[in-house]
Amino acid sequence: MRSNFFFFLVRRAINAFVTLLLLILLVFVLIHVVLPTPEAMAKVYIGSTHYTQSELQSVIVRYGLDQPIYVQFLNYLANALSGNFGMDSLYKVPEMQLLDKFIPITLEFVVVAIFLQVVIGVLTGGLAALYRGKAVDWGIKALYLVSWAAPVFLWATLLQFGFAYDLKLLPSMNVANPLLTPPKPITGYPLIDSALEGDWSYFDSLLQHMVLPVLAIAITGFGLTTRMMRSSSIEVLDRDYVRLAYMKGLSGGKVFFGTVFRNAIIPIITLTAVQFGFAISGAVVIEDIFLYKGMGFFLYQSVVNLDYVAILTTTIIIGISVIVANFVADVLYALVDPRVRLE
Amino acid sequence: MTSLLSSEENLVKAEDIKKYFLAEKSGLLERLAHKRMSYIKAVDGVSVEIPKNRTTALVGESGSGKTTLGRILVTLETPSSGKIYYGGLLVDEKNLKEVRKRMQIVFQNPFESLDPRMSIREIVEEPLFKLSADEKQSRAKAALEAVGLNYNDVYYRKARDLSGGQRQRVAIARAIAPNPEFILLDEPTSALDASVQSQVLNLLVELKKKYNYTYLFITHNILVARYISDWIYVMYAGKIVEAGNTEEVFEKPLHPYTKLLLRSVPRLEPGAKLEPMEGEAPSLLNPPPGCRFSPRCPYAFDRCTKEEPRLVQVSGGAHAVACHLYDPNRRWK
Amino acid sequence: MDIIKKAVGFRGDVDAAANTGVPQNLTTWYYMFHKKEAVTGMAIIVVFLVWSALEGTMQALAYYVRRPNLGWVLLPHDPLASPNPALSLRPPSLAYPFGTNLNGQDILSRLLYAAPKDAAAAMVVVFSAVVIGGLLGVMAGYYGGWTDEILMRVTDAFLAFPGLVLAIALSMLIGPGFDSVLISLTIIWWPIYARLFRGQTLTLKYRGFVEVSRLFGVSQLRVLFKHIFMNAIDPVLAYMALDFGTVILTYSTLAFLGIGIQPPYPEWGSMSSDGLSFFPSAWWYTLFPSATILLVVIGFILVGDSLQDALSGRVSDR
Amino acid sequence: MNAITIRDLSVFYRTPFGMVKVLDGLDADFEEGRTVGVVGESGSGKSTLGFAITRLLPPAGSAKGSIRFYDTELLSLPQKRMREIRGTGIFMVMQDPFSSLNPVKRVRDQLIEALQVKYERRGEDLDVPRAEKEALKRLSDVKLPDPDLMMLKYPHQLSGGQIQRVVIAMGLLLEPRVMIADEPTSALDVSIQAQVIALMKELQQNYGMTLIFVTHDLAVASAVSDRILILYAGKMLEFGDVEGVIKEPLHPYTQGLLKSFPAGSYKDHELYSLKGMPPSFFDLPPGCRFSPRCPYVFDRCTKEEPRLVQVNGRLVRCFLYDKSAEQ
Repeated sequence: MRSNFFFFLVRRAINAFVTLLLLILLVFVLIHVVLPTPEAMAKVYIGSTHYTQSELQSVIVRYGLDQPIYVQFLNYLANALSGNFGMDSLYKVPEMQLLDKFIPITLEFVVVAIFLQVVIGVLTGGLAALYRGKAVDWGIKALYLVSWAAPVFLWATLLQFGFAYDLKLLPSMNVANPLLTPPKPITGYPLIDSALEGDWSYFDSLLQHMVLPVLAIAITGFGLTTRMMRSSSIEVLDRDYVRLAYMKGLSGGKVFFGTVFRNAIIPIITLTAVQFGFAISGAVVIEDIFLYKGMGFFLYQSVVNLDYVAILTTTIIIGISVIVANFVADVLYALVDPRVRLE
Repeated sequence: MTSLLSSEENLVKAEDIKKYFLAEKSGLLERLAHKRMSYIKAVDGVSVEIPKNRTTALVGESGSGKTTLGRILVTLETPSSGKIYYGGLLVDEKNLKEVRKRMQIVFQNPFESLDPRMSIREIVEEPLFKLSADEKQSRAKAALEAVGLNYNDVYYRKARDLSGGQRQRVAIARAIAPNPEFILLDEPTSALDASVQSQVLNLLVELKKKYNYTYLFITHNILVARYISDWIYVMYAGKIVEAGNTEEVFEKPLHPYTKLLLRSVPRLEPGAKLEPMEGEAPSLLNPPPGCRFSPRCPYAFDRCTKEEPRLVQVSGGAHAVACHLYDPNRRWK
Repeated sequence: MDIIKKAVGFRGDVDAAANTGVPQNLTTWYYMFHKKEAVTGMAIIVVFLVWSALEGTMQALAYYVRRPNLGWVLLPHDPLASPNPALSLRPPSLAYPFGTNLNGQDILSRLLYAAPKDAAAAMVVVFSAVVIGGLLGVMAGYYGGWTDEILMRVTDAFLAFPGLVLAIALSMLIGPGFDSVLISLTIIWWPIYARLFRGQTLTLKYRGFVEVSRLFGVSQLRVLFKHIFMNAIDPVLAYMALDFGTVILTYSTLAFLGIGIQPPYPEWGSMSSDGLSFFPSAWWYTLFPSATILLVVIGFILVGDSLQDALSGRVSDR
Repeated sequence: MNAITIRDLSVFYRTPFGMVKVLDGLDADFEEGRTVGVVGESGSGKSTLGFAITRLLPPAGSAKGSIRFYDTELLSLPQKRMREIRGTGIFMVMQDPFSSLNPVKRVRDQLIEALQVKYERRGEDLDVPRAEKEALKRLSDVKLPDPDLMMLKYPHQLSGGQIQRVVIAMGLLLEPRVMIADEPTSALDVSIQAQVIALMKELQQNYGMTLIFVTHDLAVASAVSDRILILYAGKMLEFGDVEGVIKEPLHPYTQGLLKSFPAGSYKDHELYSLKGMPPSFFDLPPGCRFSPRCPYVFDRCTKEEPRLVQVNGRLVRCFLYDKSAEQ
């Protein structure tokens, strides 16, 4: 029944969209709780302490801050949906223009990190489940405990000192060597752009700079994946269909990869979407430590500079990316599990 | 409507009960897309009478709708259409509370039906919440002793720390504590071991003798039904196919389904050959036209696939069957 | 006695074995006290919590009787001592087991002084999240329909914000300080509990004992609380134990970013952050605070993991 | 000739409360080409027996003693050799149909997986179209309607009875010499149960398989088996031909089980019921494990553990038949 899969997709898409609307509403409410009067809002938009009363009034009129609250919300919503989040009070450029530059940088390294983390997590988790109770299991448990329980900044710091300052193997900060000229933006994603333009020295520099932040995120994140994979594998190993697979006379390896793996991986998909959110949170700290100038770095700078508009815009953008990640996970889930797809 | 089965006084009567469940999610989206809704016809036009102070068995395989019907009869579920009379009174919104006070229920799985965090005493006292503390305790005590449990041994324990048989006794004690007239027993022994099952069956018989309860005993085990009941209804795919005095139905089963079912039950006779009926129960989403048993029925003729048989009385009122084979006019139709 | 059944792995066979007459509460505890990891975890947590209670009481006392030094009578040194360049950046020694910081303050004393705040943050955030999330989740699950739909979309919207980012935004908006961190952490923390409780409620509401209570005419409030909330809490318990650790991690990370308790008051995260710039040479400066966070969080994870095994019965491995 | 010979088999489970012995000193012969019904209530160790023979006990379980498959000792066999016996030597049908098949793979792929094993062992290459034909044939052998449609389905689209047939078809593809069925019908409806039982009986006769049929239902066992083995709290209480066990049971437990089988109406007689319930493995009664529930219990029963004795060609573990002097 293909049509049901179609309905499933549409329903999930609508859910995602409603969630997005609520998210924008939430941010709007937050702003208005903190800045209840038009004047307070206007001051934030001006962004400096030096202003005249007439300037204040003109900002209020320009941004429609004196209008009824629902009109303001509809305006905000319409603007947000069309990607217009207003001017940045600090840089005096449209917010999106700034973020356009920062988002790809963060997404690039977070996606690589998530990929790495899932690979490590699934392998170690599966291994631990296969050898449950044995030394391998204990070793993996110790490993993921330390990785999971450590604050993000601890690993980042240790990596930075170890590989960059001490061993001098890898660059300690920045997205790429600042002496090189970046490629012309085609997709906006530096890694892809430099590859497209054949600028391999820049590509290489990007990769080198990416290693440590990616490792820092993957190390702090893989523990959760390992734990989930281990417990879901153990659960699957206890199922009758695994016993039946052994019963057929299949070898341990075939049973694991043919039967256990496919089933145990299902919950990992949902988890990974959640992990994506964690990784972006982590990116705020990581980018600060490695001066990796992406969205997280931008957010942190905005916090330091009390740039409300930038903080809220970044928050919305991150929220959107998490919603998209969840949607993708839903679809993947349905593709992997015929019970969802054919229900 | 005249009585289907007997001249006995009926405690509960249900007329033309239907219960349709939506087969899939039907949100705004599906409605907008004009998707045709499909319904699971769990119970499809069923009338039953439950004689007072008797045990009526409702027998059927999974998917026959027996549990849904039972739940409708104790008002746990609202029927899509149909009427229920309790003691001659039409059950509606207004008298629902009153009616509910007079009925109780014992579920199949004693592991599910008792709150695992509550003590036995709390569990048995729960339906008595309107009474004073002393009254509650003495009633709970009496109920637990009546089901063969020692109050002082069990009242403080948690349900999850008892064995299956003991839990089922507690569930029965909870059911009898508020002095109901009517008790729905939904497969009360199917989760129990053979040696414990007979204990519980005996207990139920004994309690009925003592307190004159009216039981509706739902089961898939036709031998258990035969043992415990006075009257029996046999359900198949949301319909009642045969009903009557238990002895008569077992001595002279009429409906082909009942006959075949009796022949599929393994008995304690070595070497006895089972004669299974063919096929599986039909989908309740789109049941076969005509008689629902017709695709599996060895005696099916063309009328069976065209016209739905009605439940009609045979042999003077104590036995009814829904099968065209027993329609005297079948040749002419 | 689900533990035994699951410990063994087969459904039917150990049913009778399971019927030992030992109450299940006891089995859970028995398990928790006979598993090395669980005991280790509990030891860490007990030390952390007892110390926090003790030191927290002293600090509260100090505040009310206006004698600040009462706050550190239990500590080897004054954690808030005024800067003393002579003592600056001393490596660990007998007098200063964890060394000193740039201001010459004893790192051990500062760690111990900050502990109650971490414990309080974990408790307040997790418990408020359980209450709020429990209430909304149980309602969404029990009533279903539009109530459910709306509440779940709202939770989705909250869950879409990565916790740390929303906490940053919120504590910026509410203003700096411990309270604002607690409020913002609670705001981001409840939705996950709403999800958990809703899921539990969905399975519980069709359980026999809930249906029977409805038939009895037991009040809805009682059904919701006694039968549903109380039964839903068991599986949530293990998650809570893990979550205490996660809250401490997030709280420290916020402090690392300079959000939350402000100087001169010590906080584990900000202490690590301060020490970073002196890392290779004055390694103790950042490592001891980080290691403390690590240890406490590991304690909570160990307990949460074992509790999950014990409560869900998934102990088939050892 | 015995297909399976069990000698002094004990199975232990590690639990948080220490070891439990779920099977205790079991001796039994399973003759080639015959069906033995293993009957016991929950907690009797009956399912454990099948998993012990196939060496698929959960990690917490361990077995001691001897299980021979024809001439091969299974318990000491290296994993790799054991694997070669599973499938084509011994096959097992599981209790719960709804978790018996891999939910993410089509029936076709799961059947072909089994065939792959068979061909590999014969040293032949798998020819997919041929294998598919073979699988189709077996699916129709187990009387599944529309086998070619069935091949393309996922397990969740099948009913319990259909899945059990698919699993049995899988067994037939592998042509095992011994088939163990662990309560294959307890999750099925009576009419479907009868179909599956008839099918298993027919196939067992056609293929000359040795069948070990584990069940909690004495009536089901009597319908399929040639011999019946009664287990109680990990001990074998009675073992003999089905006629004898059902018509004149020797052990008081067997007698009690038979008498408590519902028959007739409550108006005519009260059902016999054994008092009490099966013991816990943690708290086994001294002497005979059935003694606390036994209507004929006497002194010796609570002091000494009865031995198996042979009475009328049957084995029974009860002092009523053991005339040997008290120790």
